[in-house]
Order: sequence, then structure tokens, then C-alpha cells
Amino acid sequence: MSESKTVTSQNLLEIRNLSIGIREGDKIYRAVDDIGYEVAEGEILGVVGESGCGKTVTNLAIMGLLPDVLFVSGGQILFEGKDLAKMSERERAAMNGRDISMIYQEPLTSLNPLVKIGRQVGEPLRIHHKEIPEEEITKRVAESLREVGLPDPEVTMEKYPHQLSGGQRQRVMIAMATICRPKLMIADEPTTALDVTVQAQVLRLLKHISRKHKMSIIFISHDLAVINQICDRVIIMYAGKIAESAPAHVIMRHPAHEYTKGLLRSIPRADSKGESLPAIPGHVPSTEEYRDPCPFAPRCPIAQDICRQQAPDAVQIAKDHVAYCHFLRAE
Amino acid sequence: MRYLIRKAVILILTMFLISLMTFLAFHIIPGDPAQLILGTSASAEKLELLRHQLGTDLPLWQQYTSWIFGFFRGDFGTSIRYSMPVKTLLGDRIVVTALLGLMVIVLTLVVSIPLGVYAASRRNTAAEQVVNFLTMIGISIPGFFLSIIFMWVFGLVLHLFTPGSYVSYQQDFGAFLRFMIFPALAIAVPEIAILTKYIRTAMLDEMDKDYVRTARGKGASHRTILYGHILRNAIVAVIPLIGMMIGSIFSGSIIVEQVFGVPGIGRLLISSVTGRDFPLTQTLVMYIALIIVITNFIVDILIQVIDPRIRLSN
Amino acid sequence: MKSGKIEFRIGCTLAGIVILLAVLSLFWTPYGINEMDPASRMAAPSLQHIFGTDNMGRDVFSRAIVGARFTLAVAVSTVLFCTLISIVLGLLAGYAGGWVDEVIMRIIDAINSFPGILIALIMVTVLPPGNYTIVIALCIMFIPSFTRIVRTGTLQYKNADFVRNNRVFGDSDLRLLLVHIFPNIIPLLLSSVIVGLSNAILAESSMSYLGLGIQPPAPSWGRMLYEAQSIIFNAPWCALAPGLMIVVTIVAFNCVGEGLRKRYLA
Amino acid sequence: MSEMNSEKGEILEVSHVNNYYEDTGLGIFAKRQKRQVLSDVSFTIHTDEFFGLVGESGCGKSTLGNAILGQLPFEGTIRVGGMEYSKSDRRKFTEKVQAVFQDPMSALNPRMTIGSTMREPLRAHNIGTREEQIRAVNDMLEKVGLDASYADRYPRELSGGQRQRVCIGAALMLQPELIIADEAVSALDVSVGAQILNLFHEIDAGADFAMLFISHNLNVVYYLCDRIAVMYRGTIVEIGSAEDVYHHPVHPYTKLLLAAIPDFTSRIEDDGTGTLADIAKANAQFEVRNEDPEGACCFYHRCPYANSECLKRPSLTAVPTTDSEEHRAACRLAAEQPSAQVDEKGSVAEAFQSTC
Repeated sequence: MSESKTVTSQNLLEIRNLSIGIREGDKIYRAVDDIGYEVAEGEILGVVGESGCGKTVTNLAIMGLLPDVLFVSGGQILFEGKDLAKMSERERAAMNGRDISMIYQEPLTSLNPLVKIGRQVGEPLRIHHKEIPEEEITKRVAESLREVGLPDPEVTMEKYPHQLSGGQRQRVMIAMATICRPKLMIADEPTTALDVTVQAQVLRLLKHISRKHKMSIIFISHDLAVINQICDRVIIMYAGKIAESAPAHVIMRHPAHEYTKGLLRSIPRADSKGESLPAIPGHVPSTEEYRDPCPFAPRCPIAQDICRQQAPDAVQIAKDHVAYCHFLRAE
Repeated sequence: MRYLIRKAVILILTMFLISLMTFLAFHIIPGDPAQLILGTSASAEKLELLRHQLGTDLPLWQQYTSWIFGFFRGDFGTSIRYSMPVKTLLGDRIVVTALLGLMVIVLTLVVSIPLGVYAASRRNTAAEQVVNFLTMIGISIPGFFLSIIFMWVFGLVLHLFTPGSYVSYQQDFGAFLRFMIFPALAIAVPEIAILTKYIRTAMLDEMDKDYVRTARGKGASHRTILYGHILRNAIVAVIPLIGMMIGSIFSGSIIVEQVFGVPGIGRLLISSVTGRDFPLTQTLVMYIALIIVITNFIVDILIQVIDPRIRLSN
Repeated sequence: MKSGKIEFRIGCTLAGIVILLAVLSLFWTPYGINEMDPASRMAAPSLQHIFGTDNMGRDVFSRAIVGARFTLAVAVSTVLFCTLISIVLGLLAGYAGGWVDEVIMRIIDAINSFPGILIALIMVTVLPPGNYTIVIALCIMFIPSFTRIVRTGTLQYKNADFVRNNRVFGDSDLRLLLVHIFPNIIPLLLSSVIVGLSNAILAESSMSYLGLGIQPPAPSWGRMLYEAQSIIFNAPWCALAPGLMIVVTIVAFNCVGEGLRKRYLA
Repeated sequence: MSEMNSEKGEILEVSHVNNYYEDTGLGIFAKRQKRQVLSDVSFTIHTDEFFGLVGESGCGKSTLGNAILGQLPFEGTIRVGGMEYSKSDRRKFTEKVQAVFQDPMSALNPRMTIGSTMREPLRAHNIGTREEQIRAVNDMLEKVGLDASYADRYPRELSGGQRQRVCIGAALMLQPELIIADEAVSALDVSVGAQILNLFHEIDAGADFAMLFISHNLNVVYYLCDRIAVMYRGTIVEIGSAEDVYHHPVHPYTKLLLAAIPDFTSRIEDDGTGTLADIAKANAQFEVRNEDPEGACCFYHRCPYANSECLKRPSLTAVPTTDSEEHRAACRLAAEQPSAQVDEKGSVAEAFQSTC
């Protein structure tokens, strides 16, 4: 689909024609259908989409954490040139936590309820850097907890997950995910379960750590406003395909794809009080339902027959702005 | 602390209910025990004498209170069939059943935990199916049938032990153990099956939890995740069930002691039941029920201490 | 769930065979259950005597299938009787909560602290041995576990969103209980009842073995095993036949119960 | 419409409602604490008005919603259309107030068809014969944007948005005067949520009913509601017209909420050179001081403007505003200065940073 670009600066992560299948009963469906995108060094990439669009599945594939019903059915996941999809379980495990790490939406269930915070945060170090002595690990854990803004880390280390608030637990997750200074962190809706005031703090923290350690982040969310706060570039996904990809300020101000426009218009804002929102009709097709070549066709205001016959190609609208629609012209 | 007091009050209340039920069962329902023992043809004076001896001529609540206080003082009344104080009858029989119970518990834990963990770690493979099939069979074999099979195969065919040749633990502890391993196994097989199934299910539940995905995300090896994270949580989930095992072990021992001729309180209970020996049966029933209630109480406290979520709920 | 289906099918076929044999024994048995043929005492299994004969020359197969009838009858009546009581107790304790729940659960805990066989032994001491006594005894033995299952189900659904929704619609508590909560508990209850059936068979045969369950001359698996114990060496089939029948029946119902549970809860 | 309510009469009266949560704790070491959830909550909703109740999780807004529906005990009085909830006459009360809850996935009985679930309210109040009920259900299905064919389907065959439409339809079957919507769009995708918000507009035009719209999202509440109350730790800290509360907030917590909501105008900028101190300073506005004196203003432990005067819990005092609707805030700042104009986000954030 997207032809491999001329060799630019070595991208940290490159996804090429990735497809992920899902086994339901004896039938196999496509959860992710032939997508491609890149993440540069130190860049924060936003991945936006509604439920069932494949945003989480793609990133679980990068981490090699796909549950049994899901499998990579095609394409490559190149991390620093090495294809993760072809790696063995052991090689992947060696990279997880050291080069790539992940934080999740529900901080409470993501921590082991019976193990103290200090021990869990230090675990990546014990796994990947066996040479570091125990006191040094404790020191690094304390430093890491302080960096994520937790007051008196020595006390927090002795506590159990259920004794911390949602915001504190998410900070512990960030500390755990950054203690080995990985090059890429995947954040799967990290602030969705948090209060808006706590969310603001965690977003600020993530941006700070990313810039300070030149750590790229793939930030997954369904909330465009949150994405706008923190991301450099954004990818809009719909029903397993990429609809549009562009820098954040471009997506927010002059989106090209009809779906992105619909999403932006669906969000109630200060100036839309009173009038009815121009919402997108219909609902997202689930993996079992039939999906047209352009999956947005049934809900798209400008859809024609061609959309139901042939998948749209990538249209290069601007230097860093690509959209997949038959009715867009390259600049 | 308030929770502990509440739990203790419930314990005492339950023990009171048990004593009430036992008393009711043996005093109200059967009508006149003297009549039942001496049969309908007995003369009025003999009945009167026996009633007096049994104390059944006193008003009910008095009988109950004297029985309860007697029970705590260790005076369990005299057995009709053996015409000697119940206390001496119990004596070493309790130790026999206790040792048997201990052997069963040890056997069950030693076999079930590794088996359950193995089955869970080999998820969706032939090995797991085999373990499932074995546990299914294990649960379905009645204790007495298993005992008869053991007696036949190990005793008569393989001559590993001679059925009916019980050796008291005072005389030769080694021979005692060699003999007792078979009744212990007969009781343990269904317990092993049940506990293995519970451990496997608990492990599988934990495997789908988010913190396991986090651990894999940290690059932890399959082994560290299985034993470091999953097993620890699974054990905490399984402990309450171990409390329930005590009850079914007692049931098992009642039958197996009878088949193997092991002089424990189980066998004594059956002979007292068939012989309609009320004071003896009543005491045994009360004794066993209390032990079970107390062990459940201890297991309940044990869980509080182990699970930090409960111990440190702020 | 594929594995759920296999267990369910195996369970149904085995259970079907046993039930068929039990029903058959109502009309026809190869030999009279007490018909002694002194000539062929302790004969090995052969064409005339599928399961061989015991030390009194009686046909083991005939006695086994009649025994199946009695054992199943006791087990089924126990489970039915006990399920009815447990549904009432469980729904009440789960929904009413407060002291009602406390009282019921204390009684349940007390009964539960008697090991199963013990309750049966007490009942048999107190009431004359016979089929009714054993049914009552087994019923009391199983009330605690059944009531707990119904109570947990009720608690789980009592605060479910859709029950709260219907309460806001104005439904009475009774209607909430019977129309909304109970239908959702049935699948779980059904699989536990069937597993309960196999436990009842296990318990009944143990009691009959001790001579406290189904009284002779009616044959029962437990009693047959007791009688076969003494001649186990030279006529093992007398013990193996009823024993294996018990195991097969219990495995059958356990498989059916497990299959149902997996299908509904998967 | 019952004539008792004048044109601008109250449909819902909540006066001095308090509610305590008995935290028995699980462990043997846990002490039995009594935690206050709602503290002295009073407000009224006019007939045919959309009233927004906004606050973060745990502030007691859902507790209040359930208290109004009579689902949990409370001190103080709550009257809906002049009638207090009493267990004995639950049916009469439920004719006046109905509810739509957050999670459409668990709001419908999985073993019941959509049609019979929607007939449930009519059955409970035995209104009409079976045919009339079925027809009423089909009409309602059209009204909420579905069609009669959905009546004999089961909940598992519907998407989240469709199920929420069914819940709204069921809530409207009895033509109640008040609907409590507790986070009705929070569990839905953005595009589906917008459809539901539009649905609320359409049905408001048709039938006239009041709605108490509970949500954690101030933008959604501002979009949909005429009046808004902001809640923090069980207390109403600010109440007024949507315009006043959203554009002229007075209470520091409301300002903090507005500053924290991510929007499309501002972005978090950070070049990574900042030290830990800078980060702490930037987050200062959200920091929690540990002194939380008894009886003081509920926001005392986080408020940059707090002083000795705030040790006595302030009551809702009127704010001199241009708008006719009454605008009150539980803060000493309310009376002193006209509602500070919030020109752009920066100014509020600076206000917080400068004081710590």
C-alpha cells in the first residue's frame, strides 16, 4: 500500500503493510487490514480511533503481547531495522521493558495486588540488568518514582497498589516503564480512567519525560482533545484501516478525511451550544460485520459506488499529510 | 479488630447452633431412647431405670445444659454398648484419625499443587486434557469402592500390605505408616482431584488478569511470571477451599476406616450408630463438627494475614 | 467452547445408557434379582451372565441394573427436593439481606460444618432406616451448597444495572426476583444441580455400603459392593461391576454439568 | 401536566441532603469509619429544564442521583413533583421520575427481548392492554431513532449506541416529569455519544420533561444544559446558568476544572530542559496540601486563595452578574469581585502558579 519512502533518517519504528487476523469460532476476520506508519526518534505519535478500530491490537502486536485469538497475518514491524514479527518469543522478551515498554488504561488491575510497589518498579532492572546490585536498583527505583512526581518515594515503595490513588498508580506505571530508559513507550489510553485534573498532570509528565530522555511515545486515545495536548503527529484509524495521518495541528485545524471531520464535529465545544451536533450516522462495523473496501463508506456523506468497490489509495496532500480517500487531490 | 470480634461471635453462635442441632437430633426426634434400646417388650420398671440412668426423665433444657457443661468438662457420659466412659473410648482413637487426616492433607497438597500448576502452564495441550480427565475420574470414585480396589490390588494381589493387619502407632510407628498409607491414599484421591481442579482454574483465571500482561510487557520470562506472579495470587484464591477440605476428609475417613478396619473415631462412629449408642454418637458428632468449624475459622483468619488487600485496607 | 461440547456429549451418552438400563429393569431383567442358581456360583462373566454371578449364584447384571433404578430414584428425588428448598432459601437470603440473610447463613454454616456422611448417620440413627430417611438425610446434606450457589447468584444480580433499571420502572420486589433475577441464575443452577446429582449418587452408595441406605432385599450398588468385599479375590467381578457402574454414572453427570457450565459461563 | 407546578414551578426540590457511607472495611485490622458523601446539598430544578451536575469521580454526584430515585438512604428531604419517595408507594413515585444509566452493556436484561423490556414499565403500572403496550413500544422505538423490528431482538444483538437508545425509550414510556441521566454518554464512542446528545435535543422538543444530567465532562454538560451545578467532595461549590458557570466561573475549583479540560486551543509545551521543580510548579495548581481542617471549606486543602476566613464553611452566596439567572458560589470570592472574566486559559493557570 504505502510505498516505502526514500530512506530518510533511520526511523525508530516502521510498520509496513501490517495485517492482524482474529479467530472467532472457525472463521477468521481482519482486525487490522494492511496498515503502515512510522515513528521517528523522540517523536510523540497519537493513534486515534473509536472502539474496534484496531488501535490497541496494533500496539499489542508491536509488544508481542497478542492474545491467542489474534495473530499477525502479514506485513512487517521494523524496530531499528529488525522485524519484530519474525522474532522468537525469547528475543522479544529481551526487548520488552528494555527497548520498548507499555503503560495501560486501568492502573489498578495492571499492578500485581500482592507485591509491593518498590519491587514491581524494580523488576525490569532485575530482568534486563542482572549485573546491577540490589542497593543500586533500590536507589534507581526511588529516583524514578521521584521523577514521576511521587513525594517521598521510600514510603511509596513499601506500599501495595490498592493503597494508592488512580493518579499515583499511573505514575508508578510510568516509572516502571521508563526505569530502563527504553527508546519507545506505548501508552494505551493512559489517562482515560483518570479525573480531568489528574489527567492534566499525567499528560504534562509524559511530555516532559519524552522530551528529556528523547523517548518516543505511541499515545493511543479515543479523545482528540487529549491527543492535541501532547502529540506531535496523529494517525486516525477506522475499522482496522488508517484513514488519515498528519501533524497534530494540521489534523485539528484542517482535516482532509471525512471521518476525521465528522469526529471533530461530534465533540461538543463552547461554540456549539444549543445547536444539534452534526454527528456521524450509523455505528462502527464490528469485526464480524462486512466491511467495504473503504470501511467508512456506509457512514460517509460523500461516498460513491467506487468506495464500495475499490480500496482508496494513499493521497499525499502535503509533505507529511496522507489521507486514504478517492475524492482527495494531492496538493 | 471489630471484624475479628464479629467473626468470633459468629463462631460461638455457630457452635451453639451445632450443639443445639445435635442435642435436638438425639433427644427430641427419636422419642424415648430407652424404649428404642430395650425394645417394646421391656417392663416398665426396667424402662424407668434406664431412663433415669440416661437422665432422659429430666426436663429437656436441664438435660441440654448438663450435657453441654459435661461436654466442656470432658465428661461425655458413658457409652451404652461398651458400658465405659466415652472419654476413654475416644482416647487414642482421636490420635489415629488425626494422624490419618494429617497424612491425607500432606499427600493432597504435595500432589495437587504441582499437578494443578503443571496443567495450567500447559494450557490447551494434550497434557492438560489428560490431567482434566484424571481429575474427572478422581472426583467420581466413591471412597469405599477405591478402598476395596486398593485392598484387592495392593493387599491380595501385590501383597504390599495385609488387609486388616492394623499396627498401633505406639508399638511400631514404621509398620503403622506402611499400613496407613493405603487408607490415606483412598481418602486423598478425591481430595487431590478437587484441589488440582481448583488450583488449575485459579491459575487460569489469574493468567487472564492485566498484571500478567504487564509482567510480559516488562520482558519477564515465562517461569518468573508463572511462579513469581500467578502462583502467588492463585494460592491466595485457593486457601479458603482448603478449609472446606477438612470436612470432606472427615467424611472420607469415616468410610475408609470402616473398610480398612482402622480403629479411628470414624469406625467408632459407625459402630455407635448401628448400635444406637446415643451418648457416644452424640459426642462424636459434636466433636467432629466443632473441629471443622474451628479449622474454618482459623483458615478465615489466615486469609486476612496473607492478603495485603484485606490486612491493610486503609 | 469446543471442550465444553465434547464433555457434554460424552456425559449425555453415558447418562443415557445408565438411565436406559434402569428403565429397562422395570420391565425385564435377564434373571430374577434374588433367583439363585447354586450350580453356577461365582461364575466368571460369560454370555449367560454378562457380569458373572455372586457367591449365592445370583446374576450380578440383573441386580446391578435394578440397583441403578433405586440409586437413581433416591438421587433424583433428593436433588429435586433439595433444589426447591435451596431456591427459596437462596433467593430469600440473597435478596432480603440484613438479618434474614444472617439467620439463614448461620444455619447453613452450622449444617455445613457437619461432614456429609455424618448428617446421614445422624438421621439414620434417629429415624428408622429406609428409602425416605436416606432421601431426607441426603437432602439436608446438600442444602448448604445449593443454597450458597443460589444466594451468590442472587447477590450478583440484585445490584446489576438492569435490575436497578426495572426497580426504577416500578417493578415490585417479587417481580424483580422471579422475572429478572431468577431466570439469569438458572443456567448456573442447572449445571450445579446435575453435578449435585452425581454427589448424591456418591453419598447414597456410601450409605448403602454401610447398610444404612436402601434396605435389602432391594439391591443397591453400595450394598452389592459390601457383599462382594469378602469374595473379592476369587470373584472380583462382583465388586467391579457395581463399582464401575457407580463411577460411570458419576462421571456422566459430572461431564454433563461441566459441559453446561462451560457453555453458559464461557 | 399536573397543574400544581406553575409555569416556572419546581419539579425537583433537594434540601439539606446528607449521606454517609459506612465503610466496615474487610480486614480484622480495619476500623469501622463513617465517611460523609453528600454534605448539605440543596438545589431545585424547574419543570422542562435541563440541569447539569458536574464533578470528578467520587464527588457524590451518582450517589445524589440514586438518592433522588430512592435507591439509597439519606438525611434531608427530596421531593419530585411535590412527592417524597416512600417504599410503600414506589409505583406512584416512579411515574414521575425515570433514569438512564451509564453502561448500556449491562442496563438491559440479557434474557429479555427489547420489546418486553420496554413494556416492563407499562406492565408494572398496568397501563393499557397488551396490544396497546406493543403499539406504544413501537412508537417509542421510532421516536428514539430505531424501528419496530428491534422489538423482538435480544440486547446482545445491539451496539452500545442502540442499547442506550432503548434505555432512553424505556425511561420515556411513562412520560415522567423528570429524567435522571447518570453519565449517559460517557461509555459511548465519540460519534455515538453525539447521536445520543442530539436525541436528547429531539425528544426535549417533543415531550416536555426536566432532566438532571450527571457527568464528569464539563463540555458535554455546558453543551446540553440550561443550568449547571459543580460538585466537589459532596458539596455544591458553584451553581448558575451554563453561561455564567462556563464563561464566568467564580469558585476556584470550577476555574481549575476549566483549566484542566484538554481542548483544541492550547497545547502542553515542554522542551525537556525543565527540572523536577519546574514540573512540580506547573502541576502546583493540582497539588493537595495535607491540612484539611474540620468544618472548613471543602476546597481549603487545594485552594490558592484560601485564608483564615475560609476556615468557616462558606455557604452559597450570590455573585453580582449581568445574567438574570441566579449565579451563586460557595466561596468568599463570590461576593467580593464580579465574576472574573476568563479571557484565555493562561490567565487562570498563572493565577494558581503565582500563589504557590
